Amino acid sequence: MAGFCDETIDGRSELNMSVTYIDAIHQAMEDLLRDDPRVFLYGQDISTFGGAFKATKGLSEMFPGRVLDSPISEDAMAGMAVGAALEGMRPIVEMQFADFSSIAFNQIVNHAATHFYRTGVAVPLTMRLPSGGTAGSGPFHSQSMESIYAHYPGVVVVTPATVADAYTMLVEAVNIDDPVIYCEHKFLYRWLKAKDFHGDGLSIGQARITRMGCHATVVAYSAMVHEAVKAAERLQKESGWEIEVVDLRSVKPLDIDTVLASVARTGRILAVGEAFPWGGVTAEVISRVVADGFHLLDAPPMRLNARDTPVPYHPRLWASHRPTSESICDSLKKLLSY
Amino acid sequence: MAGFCDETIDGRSELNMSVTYIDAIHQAMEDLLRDDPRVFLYGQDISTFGGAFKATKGLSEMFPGRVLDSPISEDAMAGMAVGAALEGMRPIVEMQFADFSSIAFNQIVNHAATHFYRTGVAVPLTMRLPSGGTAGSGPFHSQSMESIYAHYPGVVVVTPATVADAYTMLVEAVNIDDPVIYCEHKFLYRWLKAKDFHGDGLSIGQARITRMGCHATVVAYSAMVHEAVKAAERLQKESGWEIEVVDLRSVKPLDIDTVLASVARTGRILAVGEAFPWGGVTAEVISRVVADGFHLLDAPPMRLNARDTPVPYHPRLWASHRPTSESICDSLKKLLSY
Amino acid sequence: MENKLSSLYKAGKIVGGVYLGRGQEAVSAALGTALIPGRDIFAPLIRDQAGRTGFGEDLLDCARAYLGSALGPMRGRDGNIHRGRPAEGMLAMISHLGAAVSAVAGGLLARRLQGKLAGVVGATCIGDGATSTGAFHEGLNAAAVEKLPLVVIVADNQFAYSTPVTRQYACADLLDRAVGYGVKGHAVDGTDFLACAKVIGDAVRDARDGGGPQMVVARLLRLCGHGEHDDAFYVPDLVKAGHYGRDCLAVAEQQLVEAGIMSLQEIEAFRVQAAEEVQAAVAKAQQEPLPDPFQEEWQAFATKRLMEGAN
Amino acid sequence: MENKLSSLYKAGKIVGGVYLGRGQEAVSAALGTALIPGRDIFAPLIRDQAGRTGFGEDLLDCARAYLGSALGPMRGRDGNIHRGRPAEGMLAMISHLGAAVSAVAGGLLARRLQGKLAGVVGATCIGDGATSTGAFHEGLNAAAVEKLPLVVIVADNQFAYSTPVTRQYACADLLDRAVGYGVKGHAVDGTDFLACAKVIGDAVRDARDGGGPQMVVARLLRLCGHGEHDDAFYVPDLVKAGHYGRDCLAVAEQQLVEAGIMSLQEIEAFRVQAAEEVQAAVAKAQQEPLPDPFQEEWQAFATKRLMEGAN
Ligand SMILES: Cc1ncc(C[n+]2csc(CCOP(=O)(O)OP(=O)(O)O)c2C)c(N)n1
Ligand SMILES: Cc1ncc(C[n+]2csc(CCOP(=O)(O)OP(=O)(O)O)c2C)c(N)n1
Ligand SMILES: [Mg+2]
Ligand SMILES: [Mg+2]
Repeated sequence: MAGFCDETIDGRSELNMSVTYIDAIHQAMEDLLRDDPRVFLYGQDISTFGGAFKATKGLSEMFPGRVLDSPISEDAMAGMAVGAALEGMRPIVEMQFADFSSIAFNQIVNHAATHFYRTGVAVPLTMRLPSGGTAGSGPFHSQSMESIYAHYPGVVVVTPATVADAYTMLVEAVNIDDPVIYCEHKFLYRWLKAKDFHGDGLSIGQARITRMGCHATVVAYSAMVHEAVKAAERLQKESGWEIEVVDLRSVKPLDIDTVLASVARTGRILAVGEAFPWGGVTAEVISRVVADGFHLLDAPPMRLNARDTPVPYHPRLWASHRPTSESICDSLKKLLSY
Repeated sequence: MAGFCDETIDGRSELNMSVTYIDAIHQAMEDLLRDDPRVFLYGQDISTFGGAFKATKGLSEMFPGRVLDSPISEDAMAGMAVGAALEGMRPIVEMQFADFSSIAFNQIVNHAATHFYRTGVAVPLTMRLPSGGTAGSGPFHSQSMESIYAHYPGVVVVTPATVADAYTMLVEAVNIDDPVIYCEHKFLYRWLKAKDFHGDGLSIGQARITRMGCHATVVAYSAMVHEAVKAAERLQKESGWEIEVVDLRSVKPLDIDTVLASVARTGRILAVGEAFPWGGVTAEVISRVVADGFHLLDAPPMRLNARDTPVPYHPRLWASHRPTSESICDSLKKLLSY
Repeated sequence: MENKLSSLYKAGKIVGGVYLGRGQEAVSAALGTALIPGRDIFAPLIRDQAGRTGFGEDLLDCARAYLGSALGPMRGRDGNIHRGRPAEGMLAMISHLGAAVSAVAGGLLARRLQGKLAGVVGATCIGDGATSTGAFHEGLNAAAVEKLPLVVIVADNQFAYSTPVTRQYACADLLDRAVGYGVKGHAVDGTDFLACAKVIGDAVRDARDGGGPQMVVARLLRLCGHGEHDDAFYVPDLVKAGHYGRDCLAVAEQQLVEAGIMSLQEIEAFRVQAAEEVQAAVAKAQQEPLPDPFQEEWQAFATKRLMEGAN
Repeated sequence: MENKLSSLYKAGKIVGGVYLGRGQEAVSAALGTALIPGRDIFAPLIRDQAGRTGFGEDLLDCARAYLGSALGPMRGRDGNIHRGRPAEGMLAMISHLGAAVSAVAGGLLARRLQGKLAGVVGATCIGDGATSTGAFHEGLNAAAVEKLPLVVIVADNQFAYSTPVTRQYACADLLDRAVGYGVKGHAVDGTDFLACAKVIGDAVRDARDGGGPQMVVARLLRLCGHGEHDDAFYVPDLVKAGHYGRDCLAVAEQQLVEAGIMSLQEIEAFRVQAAEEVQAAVAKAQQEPLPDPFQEEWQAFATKRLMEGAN
């Protein structure tokens, strides 16, 4: 797994960086619909309108009858997907925002997630959750719910951070027999660009070393990978520290082996997540690392999460609520100075 | 905080052990209804029938009009409580089983939990969640959801493990201005007995040293405290190990200071929880301990949770799904032999 | 018709149930036998032993689930009323009431997308109490928007656990809800077996013929506690003594005899046969191995390579 | 009545909104002014600027929320349409549609328990789309069971975001749902201001007088996009040109003049006054400090001693 981060965010885009993260999501659905008759899309405003973020734009015309507008009924949307999956389909459900999946919570964690274990019959559905914060979105359009779903047995939770992953992991998600919660980050939709959708062949369940380094490991996922890379670049420029960045890619299953291998090289770990601080991905990562790699550590492992309040509406508050490259830098300096 | 565990489970009950854990819950509600006109109860089958577990038996006759049967509408039950709390009441909502609170999830985490931060106006409601596994209850009547709610800012999550805590923490919960998720363990309802409801004066947010020891710390909560104590007693008898048992009492806020002080004495920690293994209380405890008490540790911190499947129905499977005194013993032996 | 009888009687005789369908056998059997196994989708609820049998469920599935056999579809992982064979069109309910409505609708949507909807029906049963769930509302509404051949049988048995319908809904009749969803409503006396067979049969046929979702409200009384632990002390004697307090099995027996469909002897023979089949299933299940935690896979993912540590 | 007008016009003039109530001002204003500030409970939705003003909301609250002032009730923590003053009876909506229905019902239940329900009304607005939520169903049903004085105004504006009502519900008319909840239903042309004032006024009075929950279905058309980012290309020209495409503000103006209630000059004076008040509020809010992350408490608990590290 070599370094892999030839993508770039806003402002630094080059001429040949022509496809965006949301393009990748769109293309994956188009390819899936074209190649697999079992696939259909269900969600609010996804047909004529093309979805709140235009991820499905044009698909209802290309695939008539297979891109369906749903009522404002998240519970039923998920329940319909369960039933359709049981009858051999591969539904992709778009939640208008991840935050609204709270209404579908029961169907996801109690119906879809338990089904294979209980009955031996799999429920291959994919839920797309437009996740994470953007300026001005406030408490109900900014949430990161990966930790909630990952807590439950039976659901796969993926958190693509690159354009290529957005594409390949959605295709893979739909082809997996288990229910997959696909957390797509709204901040990355149009700002993250790449040359194309080609990935590096990793599959769900495998983390990636996004950036190699030897002094400390940052474990991140989704938008935070880019904040971590920025922080790493700054520390390198400013003080010559070499920070390794691990992109978890999927938070369940969690590829702790790759994380441990990195910590074996660096001796230091900072886990970064955009979700609320209690529990969640960073806690799971740290507690697995110390269970299996205690002896590898030269310093107390650190975490950096969002603050323990709802996501504030005002951009000035929001910018201080979630981790950023600056706060990651600060944490890393503390970690390195131990 | 001296040792405190003069309670006993099933089979070992003495003559003067006359009040049970569910009696404590019942008495707390009776006292609250009597002393505070703001209190009322809302839930399915809680009036004439006295609730699925009889926790409210007789209360509707004692307090006419203040113990109300609700429709099978968990979302509305929680939403009604939000509205009533805003108008100055102190509602106590009984979920028939914690598992059904998944339907109320949105109202709890997005409506009740965010309200004070957003508006400055508090939402003092209490949700009683009959939690945890009992033999034969299966995947939908056995869940432990404390980790789900604790992930969200703005909710207090308490997990009483003793008869006295069941009483005092419910009274305290209702008097707290924040929404409280009160996780009462069904296994303890009738098997856990005590002389009376008198507690030791701890309040929500303070953990308890249930049993003192010097060789290792077990951090647990709810029913698992008793499994931990049993394991500790066995290890003492069998091999002379002195195990300290910390009862978290509330998982949010989490009294990490008491845990750290214990780890400072013992150098070893095992965190035990009955919930699913990904994330959750044990991960939060361990990652906070290693962040602030790394230097205190003589061995890698360990966790023991339920297995990563739905809670199985058959008693034989169930007994192997959740941690027990036996599996805690096994883990402790490993921890001690490091 | 014999099919119906058989399921009806088997249902009346089933042993060991924790949640019984007493008083609801006529409704449930009428539905189960109006459906076509192998073609239709059926999501039974807790009081649908009769419907399950009518839909062709092997009594062994029931016996195994209740007795916790490691064989059978649930393998001890889930129990009793949660059993099902989803691959064969019989869903395995979760406890959360109302959740099955959208699942059945989704199954029908799948059939439509596959071009296999013609002549297919999806059905589920729900109690008066469960009509108060958001899941019921969202599911039925979504099915109505898609005009799917969904039949929802509302068994209004006057109580949800202990809660009387006066604390459950404020409309005069749950049938009044049908118009609000734009679905066809049917009322039936749930204690009248022949009426159930006719009305539910009609509803299923309407759905099968492209009439969109159907809602049948059957009026009856639960003739037992909510579960076996419940003596139903809260059901007033007057209610028990009323019209809906009659046993639909006895009514059915009389109806069949009077109509000349079956003789008392034939019915008795059925009863004996059913009892024997139940005995045989129970006896078999009892001898089967219990689930063994050490043999158990403890794996919630269907995709083996996703098991932790597998990469 | 002047009150109504004033709120109506202010609503038409408000600036900077992301989610506008264009086309719905008549309905919203009629509701807001039928309610009694300081006594009733009101949970406005995204298109209820007019109702808010009618209910007595200070324009400054609106300006502050939209401009992100650190002052005002939301202090930059939540914004625009989510603002409210729950301690004064105006709830602060969460985004999740339908959630307010049970909250208002709960507030009314509280009043009843406090013996203060007499003459009180709780009201909330909801769109055609949000009637598909389980929260709406559970909340309205629970309110009906408790016979609470809840008024639910359904603004059926033919679209939910881009989704036409044909993909939202299958009943002929959302009013058909009232009977299924056992609540009284009222229909009104939402573009007809005087009709709205009357019908909504009646519904509020019925609730206030002990008539239990009321459901008003107002038919209209959203005269803008869902949000300001949406050009509503999906609304067919024929619909825009139809009866409900007319601007209820213009209709109201004409109605008031024709009825001799106000002259054109008086209306114009109101308009100017309202515009000035809006300007003043905006100007004030613009000069106020923005929220400062370093001053921010970052504390979601109301109970100070529960703050982590506080014990
Ligand atoms: C969402 C949800 N809440 C609560 C329960 C607990 N519960 C199980 S059965 C039942 C009563 C159901 O009443 P009804 O729907 O009328 O069916 P009946 O038992 O009368 O056949 C309740 C409250 C549940 N299963 N699901
Ligand atoms: C539970 C939930 N799902 C999705 C959304 C996203 N959303 C916001 S407004 C809207 C459309 C609402 O339509 P309608 O209820 O008809 O009100 P209108 O906008 O037409 O006034 C949607 C889908 C939401 N806010 N809540
Ligand atoms: Mg019932
Ligand atoms: Mg609308």
